[in-house]
This record gives sequence, C-alpha cells and structure tokens, in this order.
Amino acid sequence: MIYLDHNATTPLRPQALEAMLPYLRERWGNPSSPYRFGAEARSAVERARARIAEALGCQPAELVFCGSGTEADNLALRGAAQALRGRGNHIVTTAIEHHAVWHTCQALEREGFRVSYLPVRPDGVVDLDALTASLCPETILVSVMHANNETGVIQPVERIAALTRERGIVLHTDAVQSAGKLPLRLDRLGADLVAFSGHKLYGPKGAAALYARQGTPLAPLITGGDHERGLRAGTEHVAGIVGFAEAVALASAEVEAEAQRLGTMRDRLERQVVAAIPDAAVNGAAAPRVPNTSSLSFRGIDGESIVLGLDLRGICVSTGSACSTGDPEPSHVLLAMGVPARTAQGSIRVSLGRETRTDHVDATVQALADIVERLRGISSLGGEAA
Amino acid sequence: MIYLDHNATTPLRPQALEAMLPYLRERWGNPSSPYRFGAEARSAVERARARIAEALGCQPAELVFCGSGTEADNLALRGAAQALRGRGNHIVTTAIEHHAVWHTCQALEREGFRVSYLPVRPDGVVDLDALTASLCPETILVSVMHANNETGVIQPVERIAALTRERGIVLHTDAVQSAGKLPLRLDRLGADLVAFSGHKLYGPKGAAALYARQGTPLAPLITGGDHERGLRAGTEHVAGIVGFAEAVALASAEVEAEAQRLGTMRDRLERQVVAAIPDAAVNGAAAPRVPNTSSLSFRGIDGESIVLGLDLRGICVSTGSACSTGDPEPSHVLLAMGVPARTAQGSIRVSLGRETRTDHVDATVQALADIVERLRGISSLGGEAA
Amino acid sequence: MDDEPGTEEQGLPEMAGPVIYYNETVLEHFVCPRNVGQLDDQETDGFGLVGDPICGDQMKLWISVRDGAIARIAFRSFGCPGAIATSSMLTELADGKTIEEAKRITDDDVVEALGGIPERKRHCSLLGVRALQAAISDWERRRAAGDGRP
Amino acid sequence: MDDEPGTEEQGLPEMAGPVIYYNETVLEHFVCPRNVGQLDDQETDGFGLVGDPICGDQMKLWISVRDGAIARIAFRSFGCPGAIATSSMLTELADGKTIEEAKRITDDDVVEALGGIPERKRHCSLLGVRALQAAISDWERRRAAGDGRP
Ligand SMILES: Cc1ncc(COP(=O)(O)O)c(C=O)c1O
Ligand SMILES: Cc1ncc(COP(=O)(O)O)c(C=O)c1O
Repeated sequence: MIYLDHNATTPLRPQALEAMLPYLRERWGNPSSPYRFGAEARSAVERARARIAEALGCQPAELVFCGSGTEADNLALRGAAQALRGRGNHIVTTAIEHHAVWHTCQALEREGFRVSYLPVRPDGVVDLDALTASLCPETILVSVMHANNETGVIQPVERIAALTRERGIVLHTDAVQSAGKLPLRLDRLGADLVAFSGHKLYGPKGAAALYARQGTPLAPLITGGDHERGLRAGTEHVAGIVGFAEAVALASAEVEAEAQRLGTMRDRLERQVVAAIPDAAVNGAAAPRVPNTSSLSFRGIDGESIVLGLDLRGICVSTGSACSTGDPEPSHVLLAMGVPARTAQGSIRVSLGRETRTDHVDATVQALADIVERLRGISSLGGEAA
Repeated sequence: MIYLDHNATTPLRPQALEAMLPYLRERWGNPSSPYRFGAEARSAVERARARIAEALGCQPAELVFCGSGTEADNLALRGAAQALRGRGNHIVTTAIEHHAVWHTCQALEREGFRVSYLPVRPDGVVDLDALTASLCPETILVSVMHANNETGVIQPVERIAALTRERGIVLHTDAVQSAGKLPLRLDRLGADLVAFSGHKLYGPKGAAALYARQGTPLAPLITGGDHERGLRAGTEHVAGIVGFAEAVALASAEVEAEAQRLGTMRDRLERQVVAAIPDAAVNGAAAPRVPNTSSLSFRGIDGESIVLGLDLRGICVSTGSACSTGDPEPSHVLLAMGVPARTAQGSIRVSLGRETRTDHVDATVQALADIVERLRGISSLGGEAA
Repeated sequence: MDDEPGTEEQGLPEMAGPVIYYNETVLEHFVCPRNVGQLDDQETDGFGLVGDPICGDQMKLWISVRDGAIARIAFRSFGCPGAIATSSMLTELADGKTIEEAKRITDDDVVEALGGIPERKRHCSLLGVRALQAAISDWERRRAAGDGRP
Repeated sequence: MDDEPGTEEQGLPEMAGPVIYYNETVLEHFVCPRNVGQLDDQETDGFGLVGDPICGDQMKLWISVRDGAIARIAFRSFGCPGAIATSSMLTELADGKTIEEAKRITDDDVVEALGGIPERKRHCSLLGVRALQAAISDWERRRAAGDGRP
C-alpha cells in the first residue's frame, strides 16, 4: 500500500504507542482518584500537558485536552461565542474552513449569531481587506484556519491577529493541518484559541487539544466534574493524552527537516503530474502551503473515480477532507477559490507523510497518468465526444 | 495494591487491549476515508457498534459513540433540551445525580430552562410521588440515574419510563454505574436515552456511548463532519471503540455470575465492618443496589483521612465520586438521603471488581478498623473529648 | 472476510458513515465498463444526453436499432464510479432487447443486476435509464419525422 | 521519581486536577501526629475550640503555661489529613515558646514548616493558628479573672 492521505490521518508512531502502553496495562488509575495510584495517572496527564506546552510554546494551563480536533474547534467557537454573548453577536470566518468550523458556525447562526463567511483569493488565501471590512463593533470572534486541509494553503494568522488584537476580538485558528507540519509557536502565532489533533501528527485518535491563551473568555462544551480546569469534564483519555504528547514532542523536534524533505517530494510530484498529464492543474500553488499537501485537478473526469482507480492499485488518496467523502458536491474550498464546478469535481488531494519515499511519488504519478487517461476515454466531456 | 474503587475506573481487560492493538498498529486508517484501508477502520467501528447493540439489546443505529460518560450525559441532556426547546422548558432530575448530569442541568438553568431536583427517600431511592407531582405540560425531559455511583442504589427506571412514556416526555438515564454490573436490556429498560462509559466496565478510557432510541429528538453537541449520523462529529477513536465493544460483550456474558460473586463479597464486607467497627453504618442498604458498591459512614472522623490512611497501606477506596474528590463539601448524595453532614463527612465508598478476592475484603476491613480507631483517637468529636 | 469493503451491502447499518463502498460487480464494471464509446452518425438511430452541463454526473448514450431491437449501444459518462458502473450495466441489459423491452428497464433492474449499489448512489442508475429513454425518444422522433435509417 | 504523589508541590500547574496530594512531611504528621490528646482540667491554662459544630473541620487545643511559656500543648482534631497535619505541626512549633512568641505564629509559618500544603488546604493551617490564639486568649482571660493556675 502506498498511503498518500496523511491529511486524513497518520499512523501512530511506535514511540507514541510505547508511551501509551503502560497506561493501557498497569497504570490504569483514574487521574481524579485521591490515592497514589490515581496520582500516577494524574502525573502522566500533567507531564503530557507540560511536554506539549514546552514543544509548542505556551503555558501548560493554557491547554485543554479534548477528544478530537473537531471537539477542540467546537469548544473554541461555541465556548467563546457563549462566553462573549453579552458583548456582541457577530462572528467572522472564511469560506474555506473545515466542516468542524463551518458547520459549527452554521449551528451558531441558528442560535442567533450573525456569521460572515469571507471569500478567498484565487490562490486560496483569505482576503485581508474583506476581513478588515467585515469587522464591526458587534464582532466578538474571528475564526480563520491556519492551513487548509485540501490545498495546504497557509493563512496569514499573525497578520489577522494584529487586526483582532487591537479591536479586542477573540481569534481562533484551526491548526489541525499545520501542527506537526510547520514549526508552531503558540505564543507567537497571535491567536487566542488554537485547535490541533493527535491523529493528524502520528499520535493516537481520541486525543486533541485546544490552546486557550490565558484570560481568553471560554465556556465549557461538556460540563460535569472539575477536569481540565472546568473546561472539559469527563475522565481523561490518559493513554491517548500521553501518546499525543509523545507525538507532538517528536514532531516538533523534526519538523524543519521533515518539512524540507516533504516539500522536495511534493514539488517533484507536482512537476511530474503537470508534465505527464495534459490538462492537470495544481490548486493553491501560488500561495504559501504546508509542504506535504497537493490539490490536483484533471479536466473532464470525476475525482471519486480517480480515487477508486488508485485504490484498486493500492494507492490511498482522497477527494478532499475525509469527512466529506461521498458528498457529491464539489469541494467548497476549490469553489471558493474560483475553480469551476466541473474542474473542482475532477480534483484529488495527495498528502505525503513520514513514510513517503520518492518511489512512492513516482509510482503514484504513473498510476495517476494511466487512470486519468482511461477515465478520459470513458468521459462524455472529452474533446472527442459528440 | 488492593484496588477497591472500581466505580472510579477499572483496569482495561487484556482481551480488550488485544482487540485494540491492531488499530493502534497496522490498521490505523480513518473510518471516513474512501479507500479499502479506510473501510477496514469503518468496518471495525460498525462491527463494534453491532456487538454492543447485540449485547445490550438495541439497534446499532441507536448507539452514538462519545469520548466519555460525561460527554454522553451532556449529549443526552443538552441535545434533547435543545431539540425539544420548542415544546417546553421544564426538566426534571434528582438530587443524587453525578456531576455530569447535575452540573449540566445547572448549565441548562443558566440557559433559561427550569429544572426540578427531586428528593430521594432515606434509602436513596427517588420518591416516585414527588416525581409524578413534578411533571407538568412544560416538562420535556426527565433524567434519573440508573445506579448511584456512591451508594450503588438502583432507581426504578422502568417505572419512571411508564410515567414519562404516557406523557410523551423524553427519559434519560445515566447508566454509567449499572452497565456491566446489572444485566441491561436497553429495549426493555424503557429510557429513551441511556449513557454508559467504557472505562467503568474494563474497557478503555476515551470511549463511551449514548443509546438514543430511534426517533428520540436529539441535537448534536459537537458539529462538523457526518460522523455518528451527524450526532457526534470528529474522527472516531477507533481503537477505543473496538476495545469498548470487546469489554461490553465480555461483561454482558459474565454479568450474572459476577454479580453473584461480588454481591456475596460485598455483603461479607459490610457484615464485618458493622461487626468490627462501632458506630459504622451502611448507606442505602435498605434499597436494591448494584452488587459491588458499599457506602460506609463512621461517626466522628473524616472520610478523606480514612482514604489516605488506607492508601498508605496500599488500599484504594474513595470518598465519593472520583471527580469530586478534594471537594470539602460532604457528599450531596448522602445529604439528599438525610444523612447528617458530620456523618456524611465521615463516609467512604468501597467498590469491588473483577480482581477482588475475599482476602482483599478481609484485609481491607482489618485496615479500616485500625484506621478508624486511630482517627477516633485523634478526633475532637469522640465521646471522650472535653 | 469481514474486513473487506462493500460492507454496506453486507448488512451494516446505514450509518456506516459518510463513505461509499461498492461491491465487486460494481467495481468490475467500473474497471471494465461495457459498450464504452460512441456510434458514428451513420450508425446512430437515437442519441440521449442527460445531466447538468455545469456540474454533477453527465451521460451520453447512442443506440442503433434493427428490426425494432437495439442492435448496438454505446455510452460515454462523466461521473463517479457509480455512474460509470450503472451506465455500463444498463447498456449490457439493453443490448439486443426490443425497443418495447428496453423501455421497460428501470433503475431497479440496473441496481439489481449489479447486486446493489450504495443508497446515496441510486441516482446514478436513474441517469443511465433516463439517457436510454432519451435515446429511444430520439429514435421514435426521427422515425416519425421519417429521417431515421431504414 | 516523577510518578510519586506530592506532584502539586513539585511545580505541576495548579490545574493538576481536583485531587489533593500531600508531601512526605505532611503525610508523616498525618500518620504520627505530635501532641495528640487533651490536658486534664488541673493542667489546662487555656483551651480553644474552633470550627463549625455541624460540618467541616473542627479542632480543640489545650495549653499549659509555665513562666509565660507554653509548657505543654495538646490537640484533638476532626478533619481531613491537612487539618491533622497542620494541627500537629502547629503544636510542635508552639511547644516551649513564650506566649508572645506563640502569638506571632502564622499559618504561613505552619505551611512553611511542613514544606508546603495544597492550595485548597490552606484553610486547615489557619484553623490550628486560630485554635492556638483562642487558647491564649482563654489563658489571658483566666489570668485577668484571677482563676488561672499560679
Ligand atoms: C482543518 C481540519 N480541522 C479539523 C479537523 C477535524 O479533526 P478531527 O478529525 O480530529 O476531528 C480536520 C480533520 O479532518 C481538519 O483537517
Ligand atoms: C454515575 C456516573 N455518571 C457519569 C460518570 C462520568 O463518566 P466518565 O468518567 O466516563 O466521564 C460517572 C463516572 O464517575 C458516573 O459514576
């Protein structure tokens, strides 16, 4: 199997699994229990928090552990919206957010908030003028993703933070696709809330975190016991948290070298695709991108058919975000960038990762060229059709 | 170590860990990914759902996987309250609920719902007349726990269901402490919503479920992708779900024999405690209880001191629910049963489990007798004090 | 093997998630679709085009009619695997049938012949049936107008 | 060992959770509290009782005063481990001190002597100090009333 869908999920690093196993075997205590056996589990959770804080540049008390990146996004948006309800009811986000943010903003609209969905430029970067223009005295919250899951395009979060900070607006960024791929310093990024997820960076599924800068107004999504300073009740996923911390620490240590390596392979992939396949385009290529992600469009054929064709040859790629697969609608991200619907329909996402080697890339381009040619032979949209 | 705090958490069963490991090692795909490697993970999640449904007597599509029992309770209460908002704003619960329900009801009060907290009788059973009297045309939701986490007292959920059903009121029950301890048939229990949690029944932390009877109005707590039929977005904790299902299946298979075994040991413990220690009482002993739980009160001393004294001898018990430990307030459960505050303060919870043997019980009683005597020697409340 | 794709057909609940899995027959028709291509004008007695020109699946279908029966059939399809496979199966079902028989082919027939198709891809099979009906209408129109082939 | 209890003292963040962990010194005073017991009436020069009679921690403290200094001290405590340990340490600090010195003992002194105590248990140390002050006031009152021992 050649797995090139690392933006959907990643393998659990053996070191992360090793770190987890004691908490799945002998150290299974409840971190909230008042005896030493519980303290052992508590200590594991707090050391994990301290490790992530150290790796990403924040205070341990600024991290709230959650069950998924989606939950972290929900906590950020719903939690800040509820805490700030008294100050205004306007929220600003973009047209290219992941469903975790997009659908949550839609839910907040049904609860009476007004949400502006900002356009992006053809290169996939949010229009800062539009953003500035959208801010008004009622604006309480801005949510702009750090790196897009389909195109890898990086948004200028630092610059947006400068705009929100001077207006006293809370800024959330969904960093699920940038954490582990870019060197991340939470204290310098400027966002007040930052979501990231374990399974996207070679950690376990079921563990994620929300960074909430000290003092950021936030109401809990899940109430009950006093866990996570009252911001996320429920017995902690101890083993998952420990593995998550291990994965974050390892990813941080190697992020620059790995970014270099992946960027070189991604560029090779795109060069070969454009050279080998007529009418192929790379989406978002003009903007800064995370180094592992490539969004490719092929005229006249359907993305789902390409994905299936590759799967039948043992190659895993996707049409867009994992959780919208099967959706017959073309990608909202590509449409927002002005890609025509038909072209968007003929798009796939290739995302490289730690196990990816050059020969995987070459084999994938070869298979892709075959499949695109075959599907174009069937297509009713080719130049040769009646 | 003698671990007698199984109501706080339980060890992960080796078989559950075995079942999980493939999904932590080679089968790490995203269940939402559109290729066979993703289908493998999807299939694992759906087989887990089917196994739990089979073991607990419901349809697979009636189960929503969550990250903790607390989250399942929050989804039930907040989800039903939001979905039913248009029909009324009154919620009925009891004075003895776990913080996951209690604090969530308080949060709903702040959002404008009116909540009635029903009293319980001295034996710890909710007063059905009070419950009947509390129901009014505005009542949309009743939440009564199945088994109490501190006393083990079982609430008459089937009878309550008869009252709510004929009035078209949604009934939630927190079965976190009964699942795995009592034979549970979700289709016969009568509740529309039932929460239970993996780590309380020898499954992993980070996996739990809400049963939502088909047709029960429910809004999601966490929005995003289409996961869990839109009721709980976020990449699934695949390994955790698989281990959870294994644990539920195994627990269901052995629940009756184990209930017998634990009940005998629990009775032995209580007999010995009352015989060996003056002024000791068993709370809730007059009511039906889950077979593993014992709530014990000792006049004139503090529960936290007993717990620490036992911990220093390698015995793990707790003062009450794990997540309220450190709370200087006496147990709200015991106070609701009419136990005087001073007595409630001198209470501990002993909860037996799969590894518990008779000699653990005997050693615990011995240690307890010593510690109680020593603490009474220090206490200012003894008969001998000035 | 219970880890294979195609689980949706194997009785897992509908909530089996957002992803669509195809069974072996569908996959086979996707990989080797029958009757792909187009008939040249001389050979064409009826032509049908269905689908939105801007987005979504699209299908073109040609028939050649001899003695009131479909003598040749060909299609081109822009679309998802479901669209390709159902189009292929439809042409296989229609090939050789009389026009009257061909008119009675339903999308259920196509789905059944394929051994099932994921719920959310049902519309694909409809696309093929509609293209065939459009081609038959075209043939009837040409015949009525007298410009059909003999 | 980084897996030991007492982590809160070892610099982990306050959010280390709802649970309270004690350090070794506190545990030692909990297990072997100093000066537990009570003085008989003949020996008692001052008595203090603090704490709510209905619930919460409660403490009783007796002192015997010789030449303006605390010659014997004893306590009984109903309460959590923190209350027992801080009471014990307080009596150790006060024993032998002049009344003037004993009056200046603060709860910070007690906490410091114990090497720290979890934040949420700070009130325990206050309880002991208040019991001592109550006992000293009692001694002063008895002396003023002339009914103290010689
Ligand atoms: C940008 C982005 N945000 C949020 C998420 C959701 O994270 P999780 O899968 O951990 O719920 C994803 C994952 O697909 C993502 O790519
Ligand atoms: C009755 C009850 N409900 C809910 C919970 C919360 O479950 P979890 O620890 O999985 O969040 C508990 C656990 O303490 C419980 O005992």
